[in-house]
Amino acid sequence: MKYEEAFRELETIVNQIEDGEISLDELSEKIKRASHLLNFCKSKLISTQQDVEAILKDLED
Amino acid sequence: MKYEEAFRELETIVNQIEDGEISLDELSEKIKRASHLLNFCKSKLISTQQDVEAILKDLED
Amino acid sequence: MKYEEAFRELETIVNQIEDGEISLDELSEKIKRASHLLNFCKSKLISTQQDVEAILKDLED
Amino acid sequence: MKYEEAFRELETIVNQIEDGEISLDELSEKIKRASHLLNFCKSKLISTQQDVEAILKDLED
Amino acid sequence: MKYEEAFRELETIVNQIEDGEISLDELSEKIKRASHLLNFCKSKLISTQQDVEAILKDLED
Amino acid sequence: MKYEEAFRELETIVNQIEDGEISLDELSEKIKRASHLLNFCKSKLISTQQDVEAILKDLED
Amino acid sequence: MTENYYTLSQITEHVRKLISRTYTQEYWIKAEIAQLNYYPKSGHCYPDLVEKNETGVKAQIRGVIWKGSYERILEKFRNTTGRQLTEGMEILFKARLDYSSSYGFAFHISDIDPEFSLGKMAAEKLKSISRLKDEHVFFANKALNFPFFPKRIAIISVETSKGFHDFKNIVDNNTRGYRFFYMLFPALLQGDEAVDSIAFQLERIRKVIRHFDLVAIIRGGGGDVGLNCYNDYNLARLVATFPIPVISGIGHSTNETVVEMVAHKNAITPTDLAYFLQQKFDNIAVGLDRMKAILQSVPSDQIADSKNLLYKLGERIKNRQQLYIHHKNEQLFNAQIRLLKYSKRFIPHKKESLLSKSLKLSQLPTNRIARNQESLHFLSSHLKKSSKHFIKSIWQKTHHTEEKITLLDPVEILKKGFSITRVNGKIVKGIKEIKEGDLIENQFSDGKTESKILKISK
Repeated sequence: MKYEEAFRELETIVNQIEDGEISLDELSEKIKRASHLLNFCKSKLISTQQDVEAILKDLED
Repeated sequence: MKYEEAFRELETIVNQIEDGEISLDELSEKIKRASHLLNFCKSKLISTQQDVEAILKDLED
Repeated sequence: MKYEEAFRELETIVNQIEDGEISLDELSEKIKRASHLLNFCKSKLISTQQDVEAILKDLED
Repeated sequence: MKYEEAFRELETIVNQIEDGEISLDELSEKIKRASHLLNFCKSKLISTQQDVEAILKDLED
Repeated sequence: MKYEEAFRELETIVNQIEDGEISLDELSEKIKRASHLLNFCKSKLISTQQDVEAILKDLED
Repeated sequence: MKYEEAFRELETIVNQIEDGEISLDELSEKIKRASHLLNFCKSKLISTQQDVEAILKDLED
Repeated sequence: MTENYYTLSQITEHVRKLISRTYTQEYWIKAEIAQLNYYPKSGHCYPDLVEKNETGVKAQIRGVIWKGSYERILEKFRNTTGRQLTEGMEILFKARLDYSSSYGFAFHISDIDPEFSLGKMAAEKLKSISRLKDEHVFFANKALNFPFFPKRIAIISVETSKGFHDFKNIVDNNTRGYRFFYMLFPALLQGDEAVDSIAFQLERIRKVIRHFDLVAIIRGGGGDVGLNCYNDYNLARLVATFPIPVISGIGHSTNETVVEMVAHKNAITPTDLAYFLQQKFDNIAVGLDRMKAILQSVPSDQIADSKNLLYKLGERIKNRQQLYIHHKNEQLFNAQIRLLKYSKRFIPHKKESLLSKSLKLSQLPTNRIARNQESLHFLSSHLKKSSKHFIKSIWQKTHHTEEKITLLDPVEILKKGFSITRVNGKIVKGIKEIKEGDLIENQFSDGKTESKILKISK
């Protein structure tokens, strides 16, 4: 999965919850999903950040 | 590749990053590319400078 | 080649460089050409000068 | 060639040289021509002067 | 030719020479002509003088 | 020729001569004529040639 | 038969006495002399005196002038008027009326007033002048051109007259040798007969007029008597209208006569007339001499001037050709100087512009490369900054989302003391959905409970 897709799905879930469109019964399920997506994004972000920093470091030389 | 093209592409990438027009998924790739272009331009400049200096040195004699 | 053509071409190149109309990629080529033209003009000037001086010397006597 | 034509041509050449209206390529040729015209005019002037003096000498008798 | 015509032609030539209206090429020819006219006028004057003197001599008797 | 005509013609010629109106070419011819007229006029002043017989005859008619 | 009668002598005697008693003195009387009746032998004169009007004789009476009176009266009359007593003349005379038995009435004239006749003559003269003027002939002869060469002269004179003699003397013996041609047309020159005589000769001259240049009327030595003929209208008219000029030389001391007035010229005396003509010749001779002098000098001068002009022209040719050639030489020299000057300048000038190009060429590329390096460096640093910023902003978004999820998680809500009530597994959102005695399930953050509804209150 791509970061952008993940982040968009995450945003969609947050919006649905905020708007009260989700029943209490589904809620915990959604939250679980969101939590999973968030973790995915974070790890993606971290790895990207590491890559970029490495490249930019080379650049300065 | 020509210096001018490389420079223009480099400029484009910098602008895209600045304007947030690219996705995180592309970022490292883009920066890699930018780094490559930068190095290309640098070396091109140096070689041109050397050439020119050589020519002009002949001229002055 | 004629002196005037050479000089005009030289002038054109100098103007182009001055106005930034030349890409870096062409630069060394153009300068090589300009250098060539410059040398051509110089030698032409010198040989003409010799001719002229010879003729004028006859005249002055 | 007539004196007046020669003189006019000479003057034209001198004016062209003065005004920088001729190319370097033509210069030595032009000066050679001018030199030739000058000599032609001189000798014509001298011979005319001699003729005229001879005629006028007859007149005084 | 008449004296008056000859004299006028002579005058014209002198004026032309004076005003620089004749070319050097014509000069010796013109002066030859002038010399001829001058001699013509002189002899005409002398013969007229003789005629006039003869007539006036008759008158006094 | 009538006396007055002769005198007037003489006067005309003399005036022309006096005013320098006569060209040198005409001069001797004019003076010849003037001389003739002058002699004619002078002789008329001291001559007597009148035909009395003719008058007497006319008177009788 | 009538017995009472007188003898003729008785009557005439009576008349004579009457007259002599009545006309005791002399009177001044005006009358015309009809006939002079002068008798040279006796020396007496018996003029018939008349007064005329338009129709004829109005009155007539005889006059008597005795010899002694006549001579005295006539001398005085002639001296004053220059005239004889003539028939037709009106006079003012002093007379006594006399009656003689044998001769009848007569005026014994003792005096004649010459002043009266003089006035009469003057009046007649004025009349002639005004008439000639009225007829536009008074100036006719004067208007003629005087002959340029008055050589042929028709002379009206008398062979024996002193005037004619004087004239001839001057004209024939002039020192300059002029020759005039003249012909005498003899005529009476004074007295009343002169009018016809002169007129006759003028007519003769008219016949041969082509032979003559002018007419001269010459009279001399006759004194001032008998000149009234020259005031005669007819004679004056003839002279005025004569086709060639008439000159008068009548020679008198009295006033100018009408003939003299209308003549082309009045020379006064014959001598003057001769000199006048001679003067005309003189003028011509002087003119001829002057012209001869001009002829002798001017053409020679003209020739001399022409020679001089010619000489000057020759000199000018010599000088001008020298100037001309000198000028050409100068032109050539100038051209040469300029050729040298500008030819020498030409190449250094070209070198200069070449040098300026060369200078530019050595500077411009270095500048250019330096500029490129700068912009490359700028881009590089920009790239770093933007990349870091990019990642940072994504981190921010992620953190924000994480916070939201945390807040929305129900577990977190339950932890704060809330619980979820269910009836038959269904979440209860209000008390309407339950009734007393229902079995409900309560879920807490850390477990579940089951309980029964005892009472519902609102």
